[in-house]
Amino acid sequence: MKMLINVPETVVADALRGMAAAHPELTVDVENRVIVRQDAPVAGKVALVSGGGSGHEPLHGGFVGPGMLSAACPGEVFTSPVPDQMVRAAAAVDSGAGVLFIVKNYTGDVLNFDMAAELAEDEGIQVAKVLVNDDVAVTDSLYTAGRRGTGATLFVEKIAGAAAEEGQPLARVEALARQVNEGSRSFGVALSACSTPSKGSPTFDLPAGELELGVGIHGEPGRERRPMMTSGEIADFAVQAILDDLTPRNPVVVLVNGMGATPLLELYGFNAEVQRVLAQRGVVVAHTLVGNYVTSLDMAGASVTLCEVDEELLRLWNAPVRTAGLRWGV
Amino acid sequence: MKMLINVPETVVADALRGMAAAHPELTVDVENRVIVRQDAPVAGKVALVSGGGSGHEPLHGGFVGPGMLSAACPGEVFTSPVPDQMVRAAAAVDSGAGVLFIVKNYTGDVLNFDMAAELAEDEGIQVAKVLVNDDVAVTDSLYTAGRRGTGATLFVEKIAGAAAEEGQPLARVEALARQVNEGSRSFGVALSACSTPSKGSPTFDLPAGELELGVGIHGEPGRERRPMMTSGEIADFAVQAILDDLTPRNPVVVLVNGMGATPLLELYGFNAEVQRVLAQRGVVVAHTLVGNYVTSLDMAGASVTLCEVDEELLRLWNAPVRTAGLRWGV
Amino acid sequence: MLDTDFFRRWMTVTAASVDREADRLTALDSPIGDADHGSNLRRGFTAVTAALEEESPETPGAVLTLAGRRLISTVGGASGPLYGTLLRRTGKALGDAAEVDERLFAEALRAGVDAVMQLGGAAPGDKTMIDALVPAVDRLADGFGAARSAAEQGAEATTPMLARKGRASYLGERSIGHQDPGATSSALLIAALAEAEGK
Amino acid sequence: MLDTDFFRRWMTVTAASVDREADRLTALDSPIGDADHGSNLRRGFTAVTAALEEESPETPGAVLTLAGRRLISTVGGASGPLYGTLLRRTGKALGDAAEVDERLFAEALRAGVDAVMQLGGAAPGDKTMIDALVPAVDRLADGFGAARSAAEQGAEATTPMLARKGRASYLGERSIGHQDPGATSSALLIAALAEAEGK
Ligand SMILES: Nc1ncnc2c1ncn2[C@@H]1O[C@H](COP(=O)(O)OP(=O)(O)O)[C@@H](O)[C@H]1O
Ligand SMILES: Nc1ncnc2c1ncn2[C@@H]1O[C@H](COP(=O)(O)OP(=O)(O)O)[C@@H](O)[C@H]1O
Ligand SMILES: [Mg+2]
Ligand SMILES: [Mg+2]
Ligand SMILES: [Mg+2]
Ligand SMILES: [Mg+2]
Repeated sequence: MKMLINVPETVVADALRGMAAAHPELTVDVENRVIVRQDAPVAGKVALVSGGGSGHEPLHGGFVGPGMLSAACPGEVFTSPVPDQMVRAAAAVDSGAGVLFIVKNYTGDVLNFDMAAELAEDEGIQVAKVLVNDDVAVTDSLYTAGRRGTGATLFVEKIAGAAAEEGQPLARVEALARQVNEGSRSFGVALSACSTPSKGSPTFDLPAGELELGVGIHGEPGRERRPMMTSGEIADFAVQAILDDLTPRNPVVVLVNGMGATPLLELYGFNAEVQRVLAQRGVVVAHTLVGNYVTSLDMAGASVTLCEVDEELLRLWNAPVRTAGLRWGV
Repeated sequence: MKMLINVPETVVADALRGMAAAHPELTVDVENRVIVRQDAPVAGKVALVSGGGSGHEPLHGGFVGPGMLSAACPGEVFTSPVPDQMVRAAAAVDSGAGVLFIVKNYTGDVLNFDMAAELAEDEGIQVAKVLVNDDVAVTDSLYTAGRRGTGATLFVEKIAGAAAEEGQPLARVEALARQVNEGSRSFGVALSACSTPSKGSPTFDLPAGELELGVGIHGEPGRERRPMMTSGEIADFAVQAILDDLTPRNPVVVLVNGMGATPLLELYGFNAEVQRVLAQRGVVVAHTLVGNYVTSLDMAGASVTLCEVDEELLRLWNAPVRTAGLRWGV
Repeated sequence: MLDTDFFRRWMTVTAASVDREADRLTALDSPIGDADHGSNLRRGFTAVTAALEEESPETPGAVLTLAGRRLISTVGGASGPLYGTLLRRTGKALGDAAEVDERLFAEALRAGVDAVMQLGGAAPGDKTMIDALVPAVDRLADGFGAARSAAEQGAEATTPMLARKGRASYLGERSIGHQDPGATSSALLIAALAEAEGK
Repeated sequence: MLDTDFFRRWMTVTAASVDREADRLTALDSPIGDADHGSNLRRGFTAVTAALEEESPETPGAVLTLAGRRLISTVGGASGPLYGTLLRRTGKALGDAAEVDERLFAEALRAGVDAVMQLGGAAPGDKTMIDALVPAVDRLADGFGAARSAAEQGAEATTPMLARKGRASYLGERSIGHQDPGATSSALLIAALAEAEGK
């Protein structure tokens, strides 16, 4: 696979330099790999820190800014960041009101954020953690690492970010984040595998004419391979998988998310099918977001996330946000 | 190539249905293929209409809204829309203050918009046209169809859109649009070809280890093929090609644009290299935009556009815009 | 004499052969274009056939102007306005006679081709549909078979040409060695004359 | 007795073999993981070697705690905290003696492996690095050569296992038939003991 890079070793640092140039409203520490909103720490405000492997852009760095994250820690491609980054980020953004770590449920992310939380507390920072685990493709049981964190991360970061921006206290922000995660489910499909810079070739083989159902966002293969399906069939399958696990009593916010290489034209067409299925199933849609938000490098494919929202969550969802990747109301 | 579609014939209609569902702030006429901002016509305001083949999303439909386009006409994939769509759009948005057609310089777009302008004038609508032709990869001579319209389209739509939103008259909006085009240049590279739904396979062969320099946005091959280059070398080449043709006396706004399948991580890294070259060449950068704005389906690659801005253009560039694809200040 | 029915057949035969050859036309439009010529014309001529069914135009001129208008309204791209103009102007030149003789048709078609050259600015040798249409019109006096051979040879002759119009012109020297898709579809249009006559 | 130099050599030999085998480790991490295990460990052990040069720790325990801390600070992913904890806890268990005998080392390494099991929650049979580390520790009393064989066999034995921890667990049944990358790198780490001893 050809890539628009210099050498694999500098991919993350190069991207951070480019981000710094494009976003003067962010403080980008290229050496220590921390992206911080420029006005941090904001007095009296709970701070939100997230992070994870690179390759999912705009997640997380693109969601740093007023109304969303206070800081993000990008790891190497598909590799969770190290505790040092998280501690540094927490120290940079804590105003004394405490820090919420938003952690996608992968062994590496969990272990590193756990270590960071201990270290940050040693430095006198109050830390709460919320684990995002929305991917219904993975059976959540004793026999797996548990459901992966994927599209719901955007909802947790947005809604908890809005609550923090309003000045709500750490316990409340944490509870809201947990509520968002509990009401969110995702399912993803891949039409092609992605290639990481260090491997340089697709992470798995996907023969012509087949698709992977239930893929994650790290180039992992899914749970099942099937002959290629139409966009309508994929929507049926994905929404069904989600509704097997979640019975929304409230309206939902829908995220139709591109994995990276699927054209927006196709994503919008896929959204039409997702909306059809939701209408057939009687699910009320409060808002829909279509685009590349939680990506997997150059993977072709898409994921659907439903996030059930009560009035409070919907209000926070609609609250102003000003980041590189998500922006409204300001 | 696998695609997330139903059948090639309905790709554009499906996408419009999906767009309508995601964007209640737009009026999407799926049957007649016109996307209109909901509050159109806005009394006293000059209206902006653009359009072109589909497959370049978010261009143009994603740029409809306050501060940018009044309406967009999506054609079939890579096929200019038909005059009927443009006339319908013009009629829907004209407040009596006149309509500016923003036309990318391709034979099909030019011919169809020309016909539409005649028909709209027959209906009593005052129409002005501006041709976008910023692609320095094509020699602008008697012996070609002239330079293609690519990334500069975003600048023309944004800046002319801001002027129209302020209530400036048609002649002034048109003059500004022309000024933006004249001060803009682009250069694109492809690391892979794209596949159109109707063909279903890559539009040209690009062997492993080679890249196309000077590609357009319709899956056309470029002017030159070379052994694969690093992101730094590509930035050197692209910026050089642009500065051979444009000697900016004022600051520039930079667009580092993804062709569709290139991860944002790589685009940011490429931006770092573009900024390096600009700094070396003494070009002052007023603002930088990095992302997928003028795409070519699932092509991997990127383009660079420089748009020279005086104080007035920069003010209009920074003015509020609220569209699906570009949004700030509101 | 050519009657209204002949012109209808010309259109339906063209529609059938465009449909049959759509993939080849799109394939020709890949190396030097944007891979849509076949699907463009298929969409257009399908609409033409439907419109002829629905509206039942009653003169040769009305058949062609309707077909031209439909192409303009449904094809888009470069070929929509160009082929649309070709048929519309040819139809207009036929006036409202119920039947036209071959000479009048040849003159009308030349007027149509001239309109295409004016609209698109292409001259023979620029590697466009003009390179099939002009030789065809030049040989029309010798019958539809002669025109067909001329169009086919004209289309083939575009292969070594360097494109100066349309998308292929962006390729410069690299456009050489590929047959022009529009010239190829023009040869189908002209070939359909002979086939419509035989029916 | 094993002196400070031995533990330095253990780390530099591991660094060299991780560097040599990085592509293989990444390749093993592709079908059942995310294709980064080789580059993760290469980054980590390169940093370990540099830190040992810079800081010159003076006891076996100090060598391993420094190495563990560096892994935690530079690797990330699952393997960073796990290998980091392995070496840090082993180092801590060694105390600040200037030399340690093989029995003390075996006990310390067991403490390290236990810490890894506690941190990651994996047990033998879950298809992780534990499946190479536990057999190695069990055989350490018989010498580094025996431990090495046990680790290598343990790594190979992961192939038919169904993964229950880490990324590979997402694959369910499809994780069967692939050797675990972390168990493979653990075998390299244990093999480096024998090599460091020989030097
Ligand atoms: N200026 C022109 N004059 C005459 N014919 C042209 C001109 N430009 C393009 N063509 C013809 O149109 C054909 C391409 O048609 P099509 O693929 O449908 O449109 P597009 O180029 O917009 O995708 C070319 O092969 C050529 O024969
Ligand atoms: N919970 C766990 N306990 C022990 N080892 C684990 C655990 N989870 C993963 N591993 C080991 O880590 C290896 C993967 O390491 P690496 O690829 O560097 O991290 P990541 O999975 O975060 O990409 C696996 O092959 C496995 O041996
Ligand atoms: Mg990883
Ligand atoms: Mg076209
Ligand atoms: Mg074409
Ligand atoms: Mg891994």
